[in-house]
Amino acid sequence: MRHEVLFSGFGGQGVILSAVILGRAAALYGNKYAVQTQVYGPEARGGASMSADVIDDEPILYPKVTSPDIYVIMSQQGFDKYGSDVPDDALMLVDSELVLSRPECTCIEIPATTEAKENLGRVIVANIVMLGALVAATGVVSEDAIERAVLDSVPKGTEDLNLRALHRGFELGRKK
Amino acid sequence: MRHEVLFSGFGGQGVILSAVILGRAAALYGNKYAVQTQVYGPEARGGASMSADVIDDEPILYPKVTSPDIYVIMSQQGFDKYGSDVPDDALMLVDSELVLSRPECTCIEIPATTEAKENLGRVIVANIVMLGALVAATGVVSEDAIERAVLDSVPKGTEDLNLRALHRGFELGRKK
Amino acid sequence: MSTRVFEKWYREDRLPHIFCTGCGNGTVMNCAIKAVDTMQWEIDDTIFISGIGCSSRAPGYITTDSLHTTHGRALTFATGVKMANPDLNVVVFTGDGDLSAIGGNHFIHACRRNIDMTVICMNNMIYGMTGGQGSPCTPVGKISTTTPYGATEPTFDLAGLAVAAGANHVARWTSYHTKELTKAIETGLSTEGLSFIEAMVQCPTAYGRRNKLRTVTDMVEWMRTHSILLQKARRMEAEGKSIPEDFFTVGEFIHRQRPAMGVKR
Amino acid sequence: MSTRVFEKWYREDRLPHIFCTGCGNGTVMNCAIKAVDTMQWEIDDTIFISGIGCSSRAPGYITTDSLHTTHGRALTFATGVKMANPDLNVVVFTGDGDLSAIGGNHFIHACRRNIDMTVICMNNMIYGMTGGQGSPCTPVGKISTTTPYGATEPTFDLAGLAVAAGANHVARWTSYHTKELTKAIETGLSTEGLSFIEAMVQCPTAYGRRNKLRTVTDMVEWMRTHSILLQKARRMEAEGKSIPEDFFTVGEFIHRQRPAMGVKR
Amino acid sequence: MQGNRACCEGALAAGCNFFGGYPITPSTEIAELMALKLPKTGGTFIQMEDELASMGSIIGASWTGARAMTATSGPGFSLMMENIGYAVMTETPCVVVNIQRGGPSTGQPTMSAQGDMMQCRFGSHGDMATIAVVPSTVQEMYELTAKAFNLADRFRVPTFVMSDETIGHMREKIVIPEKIDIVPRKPLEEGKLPFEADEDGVPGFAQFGSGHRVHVTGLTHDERGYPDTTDPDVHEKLVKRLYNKVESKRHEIADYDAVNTDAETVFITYGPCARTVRQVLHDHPNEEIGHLNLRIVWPFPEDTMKLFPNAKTFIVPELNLGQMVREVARHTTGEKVVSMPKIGGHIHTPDELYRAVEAEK
Amino acid sequence: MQGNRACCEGALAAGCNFFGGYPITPSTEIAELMALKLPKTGGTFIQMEDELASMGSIIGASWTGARAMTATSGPGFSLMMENIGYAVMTETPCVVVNIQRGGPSTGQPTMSAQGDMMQCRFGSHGDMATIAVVPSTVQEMYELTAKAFNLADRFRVPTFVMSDETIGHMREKIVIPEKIDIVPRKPLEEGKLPFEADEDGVPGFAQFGSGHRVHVTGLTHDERGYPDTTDPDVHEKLVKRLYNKVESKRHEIADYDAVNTDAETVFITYGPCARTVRQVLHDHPNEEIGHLNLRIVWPFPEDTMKLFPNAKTFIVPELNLGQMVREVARHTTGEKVVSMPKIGGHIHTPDELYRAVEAEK
Amino acid sequence: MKLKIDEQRCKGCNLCTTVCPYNIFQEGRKLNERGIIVPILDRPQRCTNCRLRHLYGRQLCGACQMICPDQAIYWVEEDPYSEESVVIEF
Amino acid sequence: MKLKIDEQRCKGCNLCTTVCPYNIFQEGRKLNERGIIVPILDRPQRCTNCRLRHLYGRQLCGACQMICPDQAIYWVEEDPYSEESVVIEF
Ligand SMILES: Cc1ncc(C[n+]2csc(CCOP(=O)(O)OP(=O)(O)O)c2C)c(N)n1
Ligand SMILES: Cc1ncc(C[n+]2csc(CCOP(=O)(O)OP(=O)(O)O)c2C)c(N)n1
Ligand code: SF4
Ligand code: SF4
Ligand code: SF4
Ligand code: SF4
Ligand code: SF4
Ligand code: SF4
Ligand SMILES: [Mg+2]
Ligand SMILES: [Mg+2]
Repeated sequence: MRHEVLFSGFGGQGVILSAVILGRAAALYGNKYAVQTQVYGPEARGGASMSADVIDDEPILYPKVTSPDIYVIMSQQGFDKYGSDVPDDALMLVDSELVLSRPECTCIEIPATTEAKENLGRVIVANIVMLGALVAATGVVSEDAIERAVLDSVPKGTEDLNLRALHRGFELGRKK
Repeated sequence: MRHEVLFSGFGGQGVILSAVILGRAAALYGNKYAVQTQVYGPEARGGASMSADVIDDEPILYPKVTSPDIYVIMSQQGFDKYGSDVPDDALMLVDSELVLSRPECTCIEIPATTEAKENLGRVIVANIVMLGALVAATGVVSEDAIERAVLDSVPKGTEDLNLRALHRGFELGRKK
Repeated sequence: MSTRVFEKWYREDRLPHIFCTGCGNGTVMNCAIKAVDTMQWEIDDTIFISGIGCSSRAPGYITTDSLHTTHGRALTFATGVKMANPDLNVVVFTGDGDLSAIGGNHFIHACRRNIDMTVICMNNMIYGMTGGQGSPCTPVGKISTTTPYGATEPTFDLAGLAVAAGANHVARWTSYHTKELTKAIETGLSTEGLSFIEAMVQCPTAYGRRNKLRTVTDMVEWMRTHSILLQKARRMEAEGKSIPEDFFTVGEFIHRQRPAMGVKR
Repeated sequence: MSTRVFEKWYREDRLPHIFCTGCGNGTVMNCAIKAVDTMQWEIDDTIFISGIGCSSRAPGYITTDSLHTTHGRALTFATGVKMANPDLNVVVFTGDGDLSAIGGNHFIHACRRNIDMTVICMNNMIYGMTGGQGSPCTPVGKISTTTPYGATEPTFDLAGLAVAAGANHVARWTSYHTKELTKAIETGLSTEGLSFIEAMVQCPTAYGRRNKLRTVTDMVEWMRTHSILLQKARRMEAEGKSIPEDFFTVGEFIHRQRPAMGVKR
Repeated sequence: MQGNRACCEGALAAGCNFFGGYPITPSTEIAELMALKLPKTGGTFIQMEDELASMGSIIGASWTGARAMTATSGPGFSLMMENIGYAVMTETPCVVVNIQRGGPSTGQPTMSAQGDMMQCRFGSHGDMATIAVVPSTVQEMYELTAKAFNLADRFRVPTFVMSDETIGHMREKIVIPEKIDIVPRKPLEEGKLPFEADEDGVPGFAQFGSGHRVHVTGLTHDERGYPDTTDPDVHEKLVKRLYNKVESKRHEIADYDAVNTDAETVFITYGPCARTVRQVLHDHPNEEIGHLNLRIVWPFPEDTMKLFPNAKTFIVPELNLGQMVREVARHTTGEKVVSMPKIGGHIHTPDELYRAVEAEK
Repeated sequence: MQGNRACCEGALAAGCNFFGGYPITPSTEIAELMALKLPKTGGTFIQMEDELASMGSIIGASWTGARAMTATSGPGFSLMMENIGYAVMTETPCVVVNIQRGGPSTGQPTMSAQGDMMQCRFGSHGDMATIAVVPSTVQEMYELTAKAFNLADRFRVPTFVMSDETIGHMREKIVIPEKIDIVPRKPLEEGKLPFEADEDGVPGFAQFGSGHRVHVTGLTHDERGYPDTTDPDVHEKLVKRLYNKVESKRHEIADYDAVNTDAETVFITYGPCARTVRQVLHDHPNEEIGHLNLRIVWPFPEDTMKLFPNAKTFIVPELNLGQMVREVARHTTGEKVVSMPKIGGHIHTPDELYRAVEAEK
Repeated sequence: MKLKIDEQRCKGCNLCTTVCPYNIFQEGRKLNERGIIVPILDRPQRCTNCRLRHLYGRQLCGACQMICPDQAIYWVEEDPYSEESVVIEF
Repeated sequence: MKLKIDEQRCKGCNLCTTVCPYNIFQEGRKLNERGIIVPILDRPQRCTNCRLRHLYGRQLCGACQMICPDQAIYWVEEDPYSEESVVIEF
């Protein structure tokens, strides 16, 4: 089955990395095909950036998302740009503190940034928390796969922090 | 009638200027049409350069020379390149000292360089001597026209020298 | 009535600008605007020109006519503007990459011609806009994405180059030294001929992050503590002492009256 | 058996070259060839590279592998050659226009990187090949086809620029000073890093003719009488005397050991 | 008068008051004459450090309101490509003269060619449309250069004079018109945004120093001139407008001669080759040989070919390996298209072309 | 693996040992990876001062025998044009990667486009022929980059990898072949002149430092490599050879997929648009829709269109205002040619393309 | 005079906190809806500018304003009847 | 040793005439077929190189050869039985 996952947030939140990790999990550890793409502006920080994965059991022809079934929204600007006319049957995870609006579709609120800052000590891992929640809530890849992909992708020395963030994400995602 | 005049010599002899002056004489003072063109290499001195005038009573369409009826050759290299297969009915003026070969067609020998150096004191006006001889020998433009064109074209302060060269050319040309 | 920084010089409708949190470029803009304002230049007679880079985005936030050109070529456009209409005041914003990598030739020629304008280079020792590649000003040993093992190429001394090439006024300060920088720009604006102001700035995103200057304040602090007054450096040199490796000099390098081009009629 | 000048280094089948009567470029070639020969460099390990201009035609007359490139870009090709194979000896011939007008950026960057090669600039203060337009080295007041009323733009001091940009060895002589020039090139060849040798040359056709130096000998004589030894100039400066306007300094400007790139392995 | 001189005189007659250039054979006489003349007319001549700088300088000058021009040849033209694209994107009027010589690369600096015709259209990255005039006589060099300034100002695009060594260095008599029409650029109207186009697709010009406070950028921008580089609609709207403001007017812009429109064999020319064809027509007055000579080749006026309803064969002689013939081939529907390439520095002789006609009989 | 990374890996697998570059979005990752990898494999990475210098450096390196490459995007590509012409004239093998972004000018630095396709062919002055490969998947980015090196060496021309932001920044899994064929350049044979071509039109390579004592110049030159800039025959012989050594081999060089060759409606694509068409074919398996995808677009393999004998309509979707469609139009004889331009940064959706098919029914 | 930080512009770099001689700017704690932690003001009445601007009729100190890279720091005339003397603008 | 000027190369600049300490080179008078006036040699036996080269086994003086921009000046071994000691090569 073709899944289209769209991530959006402001530059610096790591939404591109999220999609890269998810794609990696699917392609290398999930026995699926995955294509990761993005749209980003010139801003290194700030501005709305978007990143997406197409995940499928068959080889992927058209590589871009057309109608995502899963949204991960980490900023209000991101919501305004990508999240405002989501189809009813989609699923959206939002960073509950940074996104004020809520969509028509099923919505899972994850206080990822607060969690990252207050319980994990580094805002920077908010995206990993979201990723954990996403996987737990949707099963689009297995928890094991995402764990291995996270470990592949994060800087040496931060594995522990990121794993903790991911697991915290699993918990938050499962709860919902 | 269409006349095609071809000048050749080594760079620095002023063969391009010769053609410019002749063209000017025809177009501005001779009530004719004239087009002047050239072929020259990268060398500021040395190397064979070529310059030509098409002179006609009608407007000139094709601007290049195809079969010149008049040749003015001022170097052996120039002869080798442009003067070796001249049609029989053409006329050629050669600088008698610098060109060793002679063509099949009518040939007028003008010791222009020697003349310029020895009697006029400046090698540089050899081309003007040739120009005078050319006009005197062929009447392709009037002596008056060429005189005015020479005066237009030479640096201030050298008018006298150039006129003397031209007149010497007339004499040398008429003799033949 | 509120008092923003020289409000009338900023395009309110474009702020906040795209610079990262704590990027020194914004501070340098403040200093330049303050200097221009002090000169009592008119908005409508003043042109800001830039190339491409983070730093080169600055003119887009200023109310005057402005020209955001191609990478490295700002000074050629500026030369056209100023030579075609010397009555306009011309200020150029540029980055170390824009000015000294791709734009190096125009830099030395503008200095040589000594065209009457002020060139402000925001030197963050890196290519910021493209995400942190080494520039001709990246210090030896520092990490960038194209010098993953530490930079090895010798670097340019931009101020020194400007002096050798012929600029009439050359100074270097940092975004920490707002007062001195403002003053140096002001002197530049009032000098006939080309004035070159090198403003060292922090780039936390593309430079600091990779070079153990994690926070904005770390980088500013580094600039504060590693800059050494030109006079002092010269004194040290005279005394045969060498200036420590990663220190840089600040101050006025030259102020002279060589013949200039494009001076107001 | 005849003794031509270092016969084996010249392509007999291409001589005479296209330089005008009395052009100084031919003399500079002799000096360079003599220096290379003295170094006992092998023809097959030595590469001559140039841009576009009369001066840049020089490599075409030399027996080694040679690269006659695009206008101003010789140093970029040379950088590629030397960085790809540091075992080759690289010598660049260039002109004042090629090096300092269109090629100025590559000039300062090659000096900055201090790439291990020798750059010989035949400075005739004019664009010779294109018939005598002003160059960044045409002295103020002199006539060229694009400065018909006398040049007004301030000029470059090429040697000074090379020093500021970082070259390890910088010297200036003229085509009159064949011995000194040869020696300076030799020192250049044996210096690690970039050596820049500025050779002032007469261009009777495009420069002399328009600037009251009618004959070849006039121009050579002018160079002989208007060059002033660097040491003397410095002494004069120290004594507060100024160097007369149309004099230029000759000698060795710098010789140092900054880190270099592309040095033989 | 020499072709290159006629180019200068035409430019000056059209009010050119800024020249930024760099010498290169065979265009150099243009810079040299400008250096002589502009200071006398209060204009500015500046010899820049290279062609990238020349192009930059004329764009800068143009924004101050100057009628600005540069002149170059192949290698220099290649170096101008980035800034030409910038002029297109920022709608900066300017005139670029290319006196073509033999390429590729340094090639044949003193010989004639038309090898840069496609480059003139496609040499800069991205999609764009510009205007190119091509003179076939010294007289036309004068007139078309002047016209180039008007076209550049009217459409706010860089406009090219794509001549060649043959015409540039040819000398022939010209008649200087008493007066050249100068059509100045349309100023920005009060209340309009600086990049808000009027009906003709062209916005009014917000000259620097006149209070419009315009921001000019080569980035994709909205009507205010502000960058917006990720919105596809903004980009599409802008780039399509820039393209269509020229391309949609191609037949209005067109400038050509069509002779013997009933002919079956038709020459299509631009530049010096026109003269050879005229000679052929002159020498063979009884034969029906058609001739379409284009004085403006870009935008390519494809409909002009329809002026020859009986055409069976189009013969396209060019001083290159076949460039504009590609456009002819693209737009023909069944007619035979014969490319007559010629390189090396000389133009075709009348004989060569006449033989081509005979071959079609 | 990211597309840009696949480009590096392909290059390294093909023996690339010199990279001279200058950063520019969206190609920068290529330089960054080369900076990381080349020093470890004994190769040379150098970040040059600009793109003119990058191009110069790889040509210089190539003459020492290196497999040399640079990578850039539109604005930088424009700056390389002069030296690209030099590489053509001097027959210097090298690989130039252009990860295209939205133009003209600075345009949309982070968005995808294919606006430089014609520039790649016509961007330098004078007549010339070069080779361009275009990947549509990350896998092809790897394979075609490697292939580009072989083509460059075999034909001694600059060879372009004309990719775009979409493929450059896309990540997907690739299968790294066990071994990449490396076809080295043919060395100059004893007794032959350095620019004396063999039967295939390509001369043996006189590598610097190996005793051939070759003079290399961008001027028109004879077989010895000596300049001869006024003889038309020397020029014609040289430039025609340089052109024909590539153009005459266009069908041998061609690399493409032709699917559903009986179809009446046929898509012609290159690069990412191929994927959209494949999706359309996948989603509408019962309809006869043809698809010709070109992996090598220059020289343009015009005969490949003949593989679709029933074709009534060719539809050409491109991320530009219609560039390669010009080539298609030039070579069709009666078939309808539909251009489907798209600019702004996104690729066509399958829907858009399917609608185009339906419109042809 | 009231010292203000424009929350729409401030990016939370905390340069102001390093330059104010009175430490009026303090690192903030709460993310705003733009995801930014704006500094908070500690007794801004102490600011030289707030206190003395009217007296001297010109900008005083202003170090924070000059260094603020985001043009986020400014002053407004105080409403004479306002109770609060410092406002953070939302 | 015999001093020679290669007429196929010499362009007649007369730089040799200015540098030779013995004034061995003299301005020529006659145009050759290339249109060039080649200098003539005045008692070239006096040349340091001609006289002493064999003695010291290396190039002596050579100023004319170094400055000659056209690589036209050279020496040949003298034919022991030759009568003329200087030849102008045509
Ligand atoms: C011709 C060209 N080459 C490369 C680029 C890509 N580019 C954009 S900005 C930049 C570097 C800017 O560095 P700098 O001038 O130091 O500015 P900063 O972003 O650091 O302020 C580069 C390489 C470009 N836009 N154009
Ligand atoms: C891109 C480009 N621009 C311009 C030219 C024309 N051109 C050829 S040589 C030259 C000047 C050479 O001057 P210089 O380097 O001083 O050499 P000289 O001839 O004086 O020795 C110029 C402008 C060119 N070949 N290429
Ligand atoms: S990348 Fe660096 S220079 Fe660019 S805006 Fe961010 S901090 Fe400033
Ligand atoms: S023009 Fe000048 S530099 Fe060129 S060859 Fe002649 S004398 Fe030498
Ligand atoms: S300096 Fe400005 S942007 Fe930075 S925290 Fe203070 S108010 Fe905010
Ligand atoms: S103006 Fe000075 S005293 Fe007042 S808040 Fe700013 S830094 Fe502090
Ligand atoms: S070598 Fe010396 S002495 Fe002999 S001819 Fe030459 S300059 Fe005169
Ligand atoms: S120096 Fe050489 S070229 Fe000049 S006159 Fe003497 S021999 Fe001839
Ligand atoms: Mg920078
Ligand atoms: Mg010169």
